[in-house]
Amino acid sequence: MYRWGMVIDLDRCTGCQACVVACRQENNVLFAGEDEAKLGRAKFWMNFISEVKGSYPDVRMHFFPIPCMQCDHPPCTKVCPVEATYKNPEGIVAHIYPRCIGVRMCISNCPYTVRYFNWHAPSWPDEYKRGRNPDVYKRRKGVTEKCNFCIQRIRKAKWNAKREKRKLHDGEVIPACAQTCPSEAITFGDLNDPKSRVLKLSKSRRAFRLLDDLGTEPKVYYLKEGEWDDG
Amino acid sequence: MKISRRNLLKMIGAATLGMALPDELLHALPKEGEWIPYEEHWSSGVCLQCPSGCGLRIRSVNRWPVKLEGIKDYPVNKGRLCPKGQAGLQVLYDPDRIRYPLRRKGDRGKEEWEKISWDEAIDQVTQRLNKLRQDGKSHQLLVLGGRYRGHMHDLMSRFMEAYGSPNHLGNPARGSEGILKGHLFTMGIKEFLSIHWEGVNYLLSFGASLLEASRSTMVNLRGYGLLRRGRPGIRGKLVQVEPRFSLTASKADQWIPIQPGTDGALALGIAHWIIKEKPYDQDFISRHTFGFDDWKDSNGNPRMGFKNLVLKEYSPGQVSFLTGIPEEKIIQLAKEFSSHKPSVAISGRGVGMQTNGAYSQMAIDSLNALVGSIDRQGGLLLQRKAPFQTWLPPLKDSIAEKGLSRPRIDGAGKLPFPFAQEVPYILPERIARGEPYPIDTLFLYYTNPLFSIPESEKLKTALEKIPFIVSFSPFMDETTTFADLVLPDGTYFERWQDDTPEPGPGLSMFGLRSPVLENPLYDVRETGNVLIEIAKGLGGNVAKSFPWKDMTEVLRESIRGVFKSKRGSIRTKDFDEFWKALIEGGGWWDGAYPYGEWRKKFDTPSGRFEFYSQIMEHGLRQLSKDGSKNLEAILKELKIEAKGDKAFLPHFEKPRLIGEEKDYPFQLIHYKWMATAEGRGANQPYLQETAAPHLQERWNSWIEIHPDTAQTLGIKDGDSVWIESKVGKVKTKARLFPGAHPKCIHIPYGQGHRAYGRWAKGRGINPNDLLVSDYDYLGGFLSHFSTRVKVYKA
Amino acid sequence: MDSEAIARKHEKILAPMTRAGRMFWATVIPLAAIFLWSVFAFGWQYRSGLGETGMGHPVSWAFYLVNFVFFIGISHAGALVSAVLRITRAGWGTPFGRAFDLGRSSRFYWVALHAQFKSPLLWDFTCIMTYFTVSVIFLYVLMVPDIGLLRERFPNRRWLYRPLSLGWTGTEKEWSTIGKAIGILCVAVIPIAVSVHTVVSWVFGMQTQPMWHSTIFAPYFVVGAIYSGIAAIIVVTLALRKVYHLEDYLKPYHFNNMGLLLLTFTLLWAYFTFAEHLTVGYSGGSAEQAVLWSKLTGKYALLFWIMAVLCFVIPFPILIFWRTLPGLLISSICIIVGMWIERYTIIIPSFIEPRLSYVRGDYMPSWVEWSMTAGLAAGFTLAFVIFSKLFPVISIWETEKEEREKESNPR
Amino acid sequence: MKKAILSLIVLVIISLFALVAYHRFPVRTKTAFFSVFPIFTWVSIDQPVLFNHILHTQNLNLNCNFCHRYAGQYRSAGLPNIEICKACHATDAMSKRPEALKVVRYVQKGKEIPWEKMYDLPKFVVFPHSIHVQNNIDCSVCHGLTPKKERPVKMVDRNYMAWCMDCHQKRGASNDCYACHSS
Repeated sequence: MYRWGMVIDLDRCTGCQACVVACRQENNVLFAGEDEAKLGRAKFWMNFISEVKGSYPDVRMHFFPIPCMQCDHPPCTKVCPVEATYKNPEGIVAHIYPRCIGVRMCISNCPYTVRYFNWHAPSWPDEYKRGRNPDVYKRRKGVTEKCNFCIQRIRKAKWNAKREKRKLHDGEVIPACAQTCPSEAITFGDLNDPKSRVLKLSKSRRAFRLLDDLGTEPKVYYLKEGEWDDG
Repeated sequence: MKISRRNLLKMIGAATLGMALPDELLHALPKEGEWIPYEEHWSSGVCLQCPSGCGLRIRSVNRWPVKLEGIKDYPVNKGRLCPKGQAGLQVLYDPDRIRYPLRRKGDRGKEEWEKISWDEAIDQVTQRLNKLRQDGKSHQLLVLGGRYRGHMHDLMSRFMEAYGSPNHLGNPARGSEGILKGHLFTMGIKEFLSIHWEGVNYLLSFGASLLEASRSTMVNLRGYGLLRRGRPGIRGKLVQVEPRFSLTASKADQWIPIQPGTDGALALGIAHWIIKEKPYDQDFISRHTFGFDDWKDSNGNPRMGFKNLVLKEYSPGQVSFLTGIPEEKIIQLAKEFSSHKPSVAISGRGVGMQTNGAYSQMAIDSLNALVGSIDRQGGLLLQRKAPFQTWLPPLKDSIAEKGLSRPRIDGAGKLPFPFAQEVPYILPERIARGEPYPIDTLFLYYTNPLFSIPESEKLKTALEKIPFIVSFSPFMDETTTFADLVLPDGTYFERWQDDTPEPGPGLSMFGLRSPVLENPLYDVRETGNVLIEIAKGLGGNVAKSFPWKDMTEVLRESIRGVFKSKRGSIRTKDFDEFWKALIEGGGWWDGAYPYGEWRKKFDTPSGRFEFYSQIMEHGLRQLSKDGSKNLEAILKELKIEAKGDKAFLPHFEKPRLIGEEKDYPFQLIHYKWMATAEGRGANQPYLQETAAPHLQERWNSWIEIHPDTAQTLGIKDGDSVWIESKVGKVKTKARLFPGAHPKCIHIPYGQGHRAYGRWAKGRGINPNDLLVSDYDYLGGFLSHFSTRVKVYKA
Repeated sequence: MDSEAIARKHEKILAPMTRAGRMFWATVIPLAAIFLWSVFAFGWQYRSGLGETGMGHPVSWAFYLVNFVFFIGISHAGALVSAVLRITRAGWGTPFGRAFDLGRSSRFYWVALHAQFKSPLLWDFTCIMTYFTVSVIFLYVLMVPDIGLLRERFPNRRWLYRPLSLGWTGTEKEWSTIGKAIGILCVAVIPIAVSVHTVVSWVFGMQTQPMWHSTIFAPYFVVGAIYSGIAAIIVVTLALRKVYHLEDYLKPYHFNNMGLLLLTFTLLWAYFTFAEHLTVGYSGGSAEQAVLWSKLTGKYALLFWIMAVLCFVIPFPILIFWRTLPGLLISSICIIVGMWIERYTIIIPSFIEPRLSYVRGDYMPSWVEWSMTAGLAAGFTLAFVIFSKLFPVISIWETEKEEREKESNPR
Repeated sequence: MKKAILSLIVLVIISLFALVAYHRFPVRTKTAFFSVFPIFTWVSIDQPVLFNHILHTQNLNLNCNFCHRYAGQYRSAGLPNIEICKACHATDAMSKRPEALKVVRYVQKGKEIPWEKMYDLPKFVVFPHSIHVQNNIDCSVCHGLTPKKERPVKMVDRNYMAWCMDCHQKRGASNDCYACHSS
């Protein structure tokens, strides 16, 4: 059984947000438009958050891309009254749209705020409709949606592997964000595979997880920014 | 929806029913369209969202492209894409694309068009050009080009030569010419340089927006990853010298705030310490440079060298006074820079868009020469070109010869712009005044000067003076709205085009775009083909200069040279196979970069890196001979303060600012960030919705003010403010940003379109509306950072 | 005494049921208009999605939840406190109010179909449904003898009263059965009512949002509910007394007692609020601190301190020194408004300052939410007004019984 | 009176139960129904051309993949386009049956045959034909008698989640929601 995980190296991350756009293109996440975006209704399965601190000339800025953490103990799945969201056997926190009734408790109980709600029915301009990914279901209004590590890619890779009667090898399947990251900051892979790159990186000295003290056991690891020392 | 009584009733009904009925009954499921099997295929292309030219793998399902990815081995992007590249499909599917040729019906700029056929449109252009030629006014054809790629520039130049007009302005490096001029004066190189990221250990960046909008976005983004964690055990250092706390500064190991426009002085201060303490690369200096020590010219006169000038004038103390950087920091930088080799100094818009841009860049290039990091592992790479087959020269008849002998309309190459290849910024004035001659016909290819040139009102009146304007743009941008005839080009997914990344990864390479769709999405034609058709219609020698049927034939002829070289990534027996592999693979690239070819690449009179620029000296002396002005007078006309030998050596010239400090207390520093870097992405909603990293702003413009400054002005975060310069004023939102320079106002570039589709139009402000034209006359380019502004609450 | 005589005796209670004066229509028509407007607003929202509200990311719950908690508090506390007055019955609508908040409100019954017992929302659903059923039965059973009376009194409304009266004739056996039923229901309704509000608080308390994840949320919410409930009862009773001239039945000492009860809960509420904020302020983590300070001095300070003034600073001295009818009215209205704001300041600031401090958000209710809130309040009142036209607002047989007991053993 | 109330209560309970039953146990109610009335399991579809499956598969020995050419590799099995029909039915030489002549007419006009899609899964379901073919699931498991009939028929009792899940469980395939639900 696979156990998918992701490592994001903040020392490499350049804040370019290619992951954000790639994710939206891959998963048919419609842009919200200016007015809706102001209300915070823009959906970013892979979000980008930042914070500026300090004062001139000692300014510091921290930022990181934040996908769904795919927690091992997800707080969001417990609270769904209709079991529309659950942790699947491969560790991905799944959300099944047809079941969702839109109570949004999963959203309010996600400490990472990475679940998004369809406040309106997505209205694609006709021209863009041709460019949608046919592997991804078009969400309706009133359901929650979230990152799922590009399950359609994983699924397809598994079909291929099955055809050849083998297991997936490391790096064979990667989500759109990791695939596009220009500085190769995002690594994706199987945390159960002892030889995988993602497992090695997740055990790195620099590795940490967001809000680790909550006990959610995220499967998305971050690597701290390093320091340059003279010599 | 209108609220009529009927609807009201319906809604009340819906509300009551709503509790009881499942969604499906109220919103009948949309009927599924024609059911087609799920067919997926991958093709290759080259991105054109910025000049990087990344290789694209295009995933299509049922023939429609649905996702873009990078080509795995493509040297520029190695399988990766930046956000702009990822949003590329929104260029193809843009609902506001021009779908067929258009002819103006109403007044100019009113956007009233009628649809015409391609034959009719091309006929009209041909007839007009023919008449112009027969009247002996062929020089009155002006071509403004922007993002030419590959052979398109050569094709257009060829057309102009055969037709007989010297007025071809098509410089793709607009905005960073200062860097190019610096390279030209020191190394005789006309292209940008790139960094050998795999090897570099220490990167001193003078305002290069490496992670936002640099030249080659992808090479730099990828390179940053390599610098940081690409090599086990080595973590390179990045130092960012910049007045504003940019994204790059935030990711740098050290940010050094500097007084705007004084980068050259800092570079010389660092050079001072290196020269004084002698950790410089003596081998490189003695073998491959000129003008380091004092020297004697052919007449035996003693001349000043770089070493003496720097030691005399740029001690850290003096530099600290100029730049506002503490002395010990300058020494620390010098120490680190010279001891952590390979180290590289690079620059960006901040340097290249000042009135002292060329000299600053020379100083920065000199730093690289001091540590010998040019064309070496971990240093700067000089672009190698792909071995294309050259075409036979165009046939020129007497009309063409006569037309070409006329002076250029922009006066490039003459005083006051002796070293400029072209000066597009001066065009509005010249056209409006009809000087030296009026312009009859204007071609616009992938450029939008009404948006990208400051003081666009002037250009607007100038455009009124041109009787006939043809635009080849696929989008209804500002300048295209002023056209009389629109011959829409396809997007970069719909045409045949080669693409040499500039700057690329250094080694010789090129990419090839081929149409993704069988036919273009709409009734559009690629401009290359249209140009060939026009040439054929003109007949005579012009037609004979274009022996090709269409763009594919042009490309096949050029690329045959690459095939014949029998090297690089594709090696096949016959050309058709090569061609097929090229289309599938998306491009061709050479195996390895040949380091250390200084002699071959430095195109200077001495064949070396010149601290003392003989190119500049010879050029100016030539002018003084022609125009019977002495050198001193010429320097004065170029507004250069330095005298004698110093003028030809890297030195610091005070940046000129326009506007009195008491009226306009702030300097306007605009900047670019990834998503809206060039304003071209403004019609792509995915990019519009990308957050500005530091302020999480989307879809709009804003200005950045330092909180203390804002407090004295009584401006709060989110207030709407006026920004006023000598030439204009605009209103936008103010954001307090602790990383803003206290004496500057920062505006992101890229918004403020007055046309360009539904997502771009009427959104935010364009800093160009505020800029006052001033030039680096030596380099012949516009200075973007010399405008002073004032800010007040609206 | 036969029913006719009783009815004549309590003409004052029955009188409002027959007369529909100008005042009545002046009340009902605007209320109905507001209510219909909110129905329209809901239709609008249903059609184009929850996006018509001001909610977004990360504020995914807002006005509707505030209203839900607030109205459920009022109605349930009513049930706890008032056996005499039947104002609680208008609160039955609240469980449905929860459905407004669903993304796909037409599927609210899926909670029952695909139940997942781990979810606090399911408990919420279950408790409210149970409470709803029990309190309907309770109030209905209490009314059966009166309906029997009404059946005789208003022959032209027999179509309504006859089936509802279940053939009540008032025999000894019937009286003893109803007595037993009331006894059982009285005991049952209290824990259920407590549980309902406890579970509502658990919906918040079980989440990881800062300031919600608190152990005293359950009693805090119950106290808050009773607090606002009593205030609401006082306001309604005072209104009834005035409009329907029930001065004989609702005597000042009733109100004095209510005032004392309210005073107790003022202190209790203040104590809980203090405890809640003290523990967070003293020891809470950074996320909790952020929310706390946004309430105390930050963005929500104005609302928070208005709430403190309305819920404590104004009513407390009034209730101690000036427990007259106008005093009670003022303090009760203050408390009702204050408690609504309290719910607001509990729910919204936690969303604005989520645990991950990088996330930013803002919230401003839209016209739909305002309309729905107004509509809910109007509907609440309207239901009560209409109810008072169909059924006696004061239980006749209980009054009668009380009087008879008084007569049989005068003190 | 009492009777009226009782019957009301019974009615409410029955309708509630029916509602729950309809949503909760769709497959069981439906299979129960179809076990009593099996005739309704099969619905014949009026295709523009009444394709004779049995003739093509058994008499002519054509593989299913011949026409449904994506079944082995892709999600969709694919419906034949006229390019495929053209191989035999370019003229009426192969067959002069009325249905075959219809095909000839389509081919000659160069018009695609507007096939009706018979087995239509909701869009949120990912059903990869290739995987099922590779695992040797016979076409008839889902498509019933279609390949063995002279007329295109549809089996209506099969397109339910629980039916899929039963089959998955029996064969040891994954019953994770994400195995079939599209993201």
